[in-house]
Amino acid sequence: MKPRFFRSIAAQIALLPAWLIVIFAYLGTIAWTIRISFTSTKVFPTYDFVGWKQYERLFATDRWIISGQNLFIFGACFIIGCLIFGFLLAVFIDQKIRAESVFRTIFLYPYAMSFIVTGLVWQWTLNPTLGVQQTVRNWGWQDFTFDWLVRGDRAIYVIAIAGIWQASGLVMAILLAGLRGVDQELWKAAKVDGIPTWRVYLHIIVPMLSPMFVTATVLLATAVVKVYDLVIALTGGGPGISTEVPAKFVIDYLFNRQNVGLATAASTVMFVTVLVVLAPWLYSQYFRGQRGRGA
Amino acid sequence: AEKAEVIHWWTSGGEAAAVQQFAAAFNAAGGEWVDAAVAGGGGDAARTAGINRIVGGNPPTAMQFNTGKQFDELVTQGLLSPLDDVADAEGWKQHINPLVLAAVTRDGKIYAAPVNIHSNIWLWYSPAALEKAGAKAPTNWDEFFAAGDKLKAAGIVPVAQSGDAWTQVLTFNNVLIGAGGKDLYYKIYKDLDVDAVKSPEFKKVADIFAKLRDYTDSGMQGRQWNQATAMIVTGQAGFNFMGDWAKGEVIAAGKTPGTDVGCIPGLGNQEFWIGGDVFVFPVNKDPEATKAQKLLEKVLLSPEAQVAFNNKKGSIPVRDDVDLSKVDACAAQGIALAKAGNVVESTDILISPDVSGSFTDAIASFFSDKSKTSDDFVASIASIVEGAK
Amino acid sequence: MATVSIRDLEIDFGTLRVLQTLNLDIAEGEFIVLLGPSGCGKSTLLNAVAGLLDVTAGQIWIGGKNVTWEEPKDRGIGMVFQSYALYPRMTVKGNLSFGLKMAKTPSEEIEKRVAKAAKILQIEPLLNRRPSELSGGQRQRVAIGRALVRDVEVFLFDEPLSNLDAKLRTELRVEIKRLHHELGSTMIYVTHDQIEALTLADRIAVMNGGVIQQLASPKEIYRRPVNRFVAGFVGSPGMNFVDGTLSLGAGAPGFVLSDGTRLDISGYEFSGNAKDEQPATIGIRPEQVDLKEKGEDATILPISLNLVEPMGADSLVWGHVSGTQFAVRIDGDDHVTTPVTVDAFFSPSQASIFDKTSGARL
Amino acid sequence: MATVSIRDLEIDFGTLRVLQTLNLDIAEGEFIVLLGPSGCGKSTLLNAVAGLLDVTAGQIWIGGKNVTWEEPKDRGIGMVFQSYALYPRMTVKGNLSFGLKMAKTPSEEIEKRVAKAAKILQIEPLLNRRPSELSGGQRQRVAIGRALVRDVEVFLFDEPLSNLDAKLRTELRVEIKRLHHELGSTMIYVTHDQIEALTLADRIAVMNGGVIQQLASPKEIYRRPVNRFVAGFVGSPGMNFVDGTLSLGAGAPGFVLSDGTRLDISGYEFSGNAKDEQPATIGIRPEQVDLKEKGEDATILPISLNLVEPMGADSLVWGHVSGTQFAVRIDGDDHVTTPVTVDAFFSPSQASIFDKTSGARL
Amino acid sequence: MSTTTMEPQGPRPSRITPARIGVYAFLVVSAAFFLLPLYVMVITSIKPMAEIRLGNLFSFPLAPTIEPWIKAWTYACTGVNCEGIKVGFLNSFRILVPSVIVSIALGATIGYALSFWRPKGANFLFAVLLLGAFIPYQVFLYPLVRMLSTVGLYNSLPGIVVVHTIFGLPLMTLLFRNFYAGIPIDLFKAARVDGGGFWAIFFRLMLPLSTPIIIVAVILQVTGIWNDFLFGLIFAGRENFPMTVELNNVVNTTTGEREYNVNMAATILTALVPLVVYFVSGRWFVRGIAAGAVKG
Ligand SMILES: Nc1ncnc2c1ncn2[C@@H]1O[C@H](COP(=O)(O)OP(=O)(O)OP(=O)(O)O)[C@@H](O)[C@H]1O
Ligand SMILES: Nc1ncnc2c1ncn2[C@@H]1O[C@H](COP(=O)(O)OP(=O)(O)OP(=O)(O)O)[C@@H](O)[C@H]1O
Ligand SMILES: [Mg+2]
Ligand SMILES: [Mg+2]
Repeated sequence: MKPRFFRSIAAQIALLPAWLIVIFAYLGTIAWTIRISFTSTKVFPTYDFVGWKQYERLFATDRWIISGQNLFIFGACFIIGCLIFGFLLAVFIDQKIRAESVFRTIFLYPYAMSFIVTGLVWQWTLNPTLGVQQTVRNWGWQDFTFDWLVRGDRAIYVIAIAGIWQASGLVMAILLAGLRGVDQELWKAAKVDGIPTWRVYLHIIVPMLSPMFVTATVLLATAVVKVYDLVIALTGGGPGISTEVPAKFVIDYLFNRQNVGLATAASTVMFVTVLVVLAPWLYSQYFRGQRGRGA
Repeated sequence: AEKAEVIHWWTSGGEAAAVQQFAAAFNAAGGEWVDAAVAGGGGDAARTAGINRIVGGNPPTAMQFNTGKQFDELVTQGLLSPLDDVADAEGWKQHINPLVLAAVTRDGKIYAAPVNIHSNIWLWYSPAALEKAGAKAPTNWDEFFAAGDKLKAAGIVPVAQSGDAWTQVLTFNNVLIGAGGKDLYYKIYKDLDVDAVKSPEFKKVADIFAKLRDYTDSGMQGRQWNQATAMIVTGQAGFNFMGDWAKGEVIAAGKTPGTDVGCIPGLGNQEFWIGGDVFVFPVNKDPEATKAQKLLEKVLLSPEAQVAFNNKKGSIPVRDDVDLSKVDACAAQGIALAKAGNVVESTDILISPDVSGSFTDAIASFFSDKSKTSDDFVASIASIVEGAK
Repeated sequence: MATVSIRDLEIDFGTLRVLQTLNLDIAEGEFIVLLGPSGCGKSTLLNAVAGLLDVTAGQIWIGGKNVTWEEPKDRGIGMVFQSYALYPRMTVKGNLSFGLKMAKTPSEEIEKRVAKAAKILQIEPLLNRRPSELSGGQRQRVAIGRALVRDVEVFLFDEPLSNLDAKLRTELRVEIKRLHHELGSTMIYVTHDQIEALTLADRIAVMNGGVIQQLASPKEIYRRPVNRFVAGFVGSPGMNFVDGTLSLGAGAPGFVLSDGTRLDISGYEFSGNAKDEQPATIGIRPEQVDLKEKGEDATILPISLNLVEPMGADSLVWGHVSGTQFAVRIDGDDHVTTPVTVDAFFSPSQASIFDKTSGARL
Repeated sequence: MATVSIRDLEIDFGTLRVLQTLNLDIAEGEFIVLLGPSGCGKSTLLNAVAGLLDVTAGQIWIGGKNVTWEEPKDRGIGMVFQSYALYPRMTVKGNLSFGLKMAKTPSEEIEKRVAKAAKILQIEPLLNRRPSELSGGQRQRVAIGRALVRDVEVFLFDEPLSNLDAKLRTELRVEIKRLHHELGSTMIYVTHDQIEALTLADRIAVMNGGVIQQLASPKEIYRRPVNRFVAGFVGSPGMNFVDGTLSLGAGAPGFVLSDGTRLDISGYEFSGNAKDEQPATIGIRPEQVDLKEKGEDATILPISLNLVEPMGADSLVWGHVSGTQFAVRIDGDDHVTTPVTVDAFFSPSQASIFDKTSGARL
Repeated sequence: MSTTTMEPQGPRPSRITPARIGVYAFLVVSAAFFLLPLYVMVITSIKPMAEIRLGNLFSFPLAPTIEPWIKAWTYACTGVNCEGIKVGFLNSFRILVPSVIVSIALGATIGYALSFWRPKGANFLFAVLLLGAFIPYQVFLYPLVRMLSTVGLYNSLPGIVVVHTIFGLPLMTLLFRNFYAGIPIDLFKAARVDGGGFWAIFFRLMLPLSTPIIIVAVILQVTGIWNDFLFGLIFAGRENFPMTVELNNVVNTTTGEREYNVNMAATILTALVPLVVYFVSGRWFVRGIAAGAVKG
């Protein structure tokens, strides 16, 4: 039958750039990356086949393991921190306060800034010989110590703090939209029932906002996987390799250490992880129960 | 004029002054130097940018590498022009240090123009600081630590160390050669001999390296190498392990190397490390650019430019037919050692960037984490050596 | 069961006065409906009774106690909202018991009360479901149940049916009525749907612009609206209004239309102060007009008809009286061929006459 | 003016069959209403006629031409949507002329046609306004005007009134009817509001589950529904249904309720194949029952009444017949005291009897 | 105290509750935490080095100076080039303008086609695009470098524009798709009945309606592209290094002493454009985040 395709031929043409991008820039590169990860490529692609060798080496590399652990620690602190802090901000802002927009603006502005900028500023602020620690010591508390940035076992938390500083405003914005969407009558009902406000938040509102929490979590989680600029600007991976992350691992091996095979194996692992985590969410958000709109 | 876009990572004060000498010489010879400095990571960022451009088919006229294996694959892929015509005409083969020459030769062809010989394994010290603490310049590691203790007691930072991983590797190599010796160094980096790593000699090296951690200060993280060097220039710290480019900073600060700042090559076993920088010249289709490359090749190794550059840079010229009378006291020490054959080749010459990266990770993570013991360190180096075979 | 008494209540939002010196006394067990157009202040009044907003002036008494400053939970009221406002992520049981738990009621007492409420409302099988798994009617029952378990004496309803479709609305109306019979509680019910008001109320308070226009039984409101606003607001299709002048001089009292037709309004009972020659509006409901038979005290009404709308049981016939649009309701079986001009009949005793400017009933 | 003919139309969405072998012939100038519950496929059918979705099988003919694969613009149809779908950033004039511009009509021709349509619809003063500055009724007229300027022969309406409040709905219904008289175009009108269907249609197609249940005049649909679905869907409040069995043996035909009561159904015209002892359902509309007078061919119906809902002009009395809920409509003036059990009357000739299992009229 | 018990009547006496104070206390403390880095940046950038050496990061400048700003802008050095970051500023603009325009134009068209025309394969296309929004960039970098160099776009202005378009496309498409999903389909159908084709409906009907979402898209893209570091570093080429890369170079180029004041000034200058965009259009920014993040 003639119709559907011809009718939308203009649409197909309009989508051509999208198709090109999807096929070449997305699917093509992903396929290529996966293919290369099974070769012994150093700088220039060689198309031999070495099986799982790169993956074996990858998981035998300390730095990758540490990167993975860091990603986990950072991810957990960052996501939980952002959710809790962002939620608190949203709740407090929702209390019919004065100058609401001023506070909202302050809480969200870091999100408009580059990770490079964020990283530098926090690096300076938390540098023990220069920043908070030194300042407090100058005030007279000579024993005050806050040197997490230079301690291998703590630096990753500093990165998480900087991340939380930057992104909790985002969570606030999302949850605030959710809070504003809560039926006012629900509040009235709870008041008539005599339920204290904090309990309403805890028992009624939080469960209601769970879709927003999920969305925020997904957004934060993808930021976690991509985290690179922040580490570069804040610690450069140091002290030692204590704040290395997978994204930095890939870039380093791709460009500095000249082992593209290993780098692509690492990025393939990242890709698969993201896919596994994300696919169900994407499906439920955008494709399940989708009702056609016809054309 | 022939434009030459040159990628390099010489961005600190002394370095910038040095590279300016090349630029001036090239401009004087009728070219036009287009500076493409990329800061950061001990050259990581610059090499990334450069390799990407070469891979991407938009190569710079010339780009900097460290003397060694970093540009191996560019050669294998046929992306670099051989320099033999210029080399023959300019007599490189006769006048360039043979170890350096070997490091830029692949299959009998020269693929890079070496511009300097850098020695990484210097120990710099501040005579003023030592004097204040009542210590004297060490001749072995025990004396070194004794001096360190006195400095500590005097409230002076014993060792000014940068937080960048590559400077910690440099410190490690200092210890390895100084305390372990040339043989151990080669066994590990060249022969990739696991037994050597597990030997008592290496254990001693590891212990010394571990002990060094206690002589650094908490400002190490986030400090760059030149800031560390500045600390001994100003007498804030006693010692600093750094390559001979530290002299550039010393000179830039208006001080004299050898007197205002003391220098010791390879504490314990006096050795001269041969490393340095080279420029490669990527193949390109533009005849103008090729012309510029030829001119640049010639200028870079011209005796005058060599002297001017190396004096600022703190390194020594690669040619032996240049006027060495103006070199400073430290460089003179180095040249003497080289003449005596007390030389080691740099790790960049011996191992690939990939393996070198693994060493860096292990060394840096050990050095910045005091909870790790020297046994942990030995084990991690052993596994790298094992895996690199 | 408790009386509710509102005394000189005033409520402002900023500079906007929403309720003005409002008085309302509700007897024990009475079902009062607040009826009025959107924005007239019905919800505001209800919220004030519930204690959900602060009054500007005046007092509120419930069960003989001045509760003007009491917390909502201490007023002995339960409230059912338009959206029902069920707690979405709790089961029905959770919804019913949450308030009691907060009040630290012992758990067996909670069980007992929930079971009792569930029984009255016939929602026992639903106790473990979530609100999203309930139908509109079931949700309403749960919302009522939430008030029920707290043993309240006054139920407040804020348009509980306006979100539902017509069919369900009819059913739930009957349900609420039944519940009122059963519980005997005092109920205040807000709506802007006149059918709901007419079917449910013991008394209706018709509100407009923050003022109660008329407080009376549904029949009274429908038959003898005190002003044109009430007359126009209640009834569907609405009352027909035709302008004219009173003619009370010689002979039988008459109403002269703008085209000169004089209607005999002998049977009409004036409430007082009607003057001769006074500009006035006569209001006649569509079903009060008869196209065929002349009733006992009927008056002739010349009307030109031009469109029939069959609506099943009845038909609406649209036409004009003295140039003004006019609808007549006839039986669905009856037949009219349009266009046609006929003499119709109506009984003046059933009609209403209002002052043209003030709109007050004459 | 054109005929519309739909032949064996089938429409699937993926695996979901929304319309099944549907046939419908519409005469020139006829006003057809598609009536049915939400989701029954009314909009789907309309969109198929408009060419806005692809048919799976079957054909669509408009004005004697097979247009199954034509573009919407080439079918000679105009469509009015529920939301009116006026182009928000264009003036009324822009809205009207958009289609003509698309068809590259010369600009003076456009001017002429817009002026004419504006005149017919009385929207001349609005031509330079934006849709957001129009009232609901004005918007509707513009939406109709958009079809009008294009000189279409078939108008399609998709629930054009369902977003409006009751008052406006009544007014616009009359307006559409008037327009149909004036233009004489063929019109297909989708609604799920039975009052709209009854008042507007020449013929109503009652749909359910993608199938046309009955296609007939409003009167026929209301009086003689072909099955229980149609009977229940049309009429408000709905028809009362009481289960029982036919008793066609000896004597007058009867209908025996579950409590044993036997109703005399002598006047009822069976459409055929009714069998003795057959389980069946009798359907009686609320207004077909009389509590007071016994009509000519009336049958006694014992009923217990327990609730009166006054609704102004009428009242609904709720009760039970043989244990099944049953509503009776009485005049608003009449009075009933509940609870009470009375003998009511109805005329079997007006009632409907359906097969209990298939629901088909007997 | 008066002995008569007050009869409740009229408005409740208002009181400032501890809860209220707590709310504000929390908000103010949080605001301080959020503003702290900004404060440090601004304060430090106007201090002379002598004061910075004293180590009091938070103290007010005793002798404020704008010299660091001038230096950062005009003659801070990266390597031997001492031209400040003004070069990067211009480069960032040259990258920004075409990237924003192209990515939004493309995103709008695709969002429109996906919402209304749903051609074959639309779901697949959308799924891949969506996934693309979440995949770590590292997966793409190397092949893209190779691909762009094959077509001769590597290290050029068009190259970096293409890259920004590629990586901006998922978000832009999502944004516009969600926005168009909120436009009644009837509007589209009406235009179809009126004879509108793909482009006619897009340009005459949909684009005029899209102003709000276009504003949102511009804000998101401007801040996003301006803030980019990785792509600029890898794809832009030295001639086109954006400001963030220049900033990193300036900060990492040290001659002797680290000039914190100049670095901070450079940092503020770099953050200026997004901050201005944000402060000027904060409301839209919030909306944009919500629109981009939550299903529309
Ligand atoms: N919180 C508020 N602030 C300011 N004005 C308000 C507030 N709540 C209501 N109003 C105004 O008070 C008036 C009465 O509102 P109210 O909600 O009581 O109306 P309503 O009769 O319930 O209408 P509806 O039938 O639409 O629910 C309206 O004009 C409304 O705009
Ligand atoms: N594009 C589509 N994709 C999938 N299913 C659809 C689509 N459009 C409609 N349907 C389904 O087809 C059936 C009929 O839909 P249609 O819109 O025709 O109903 P309707 O009778 O117009 O209902 P309403 O009165 O609610 O408008 C419904 O079950 C609906 O879910
Ligand atoms: Mg209200
Ligand atoms: Mg529909």
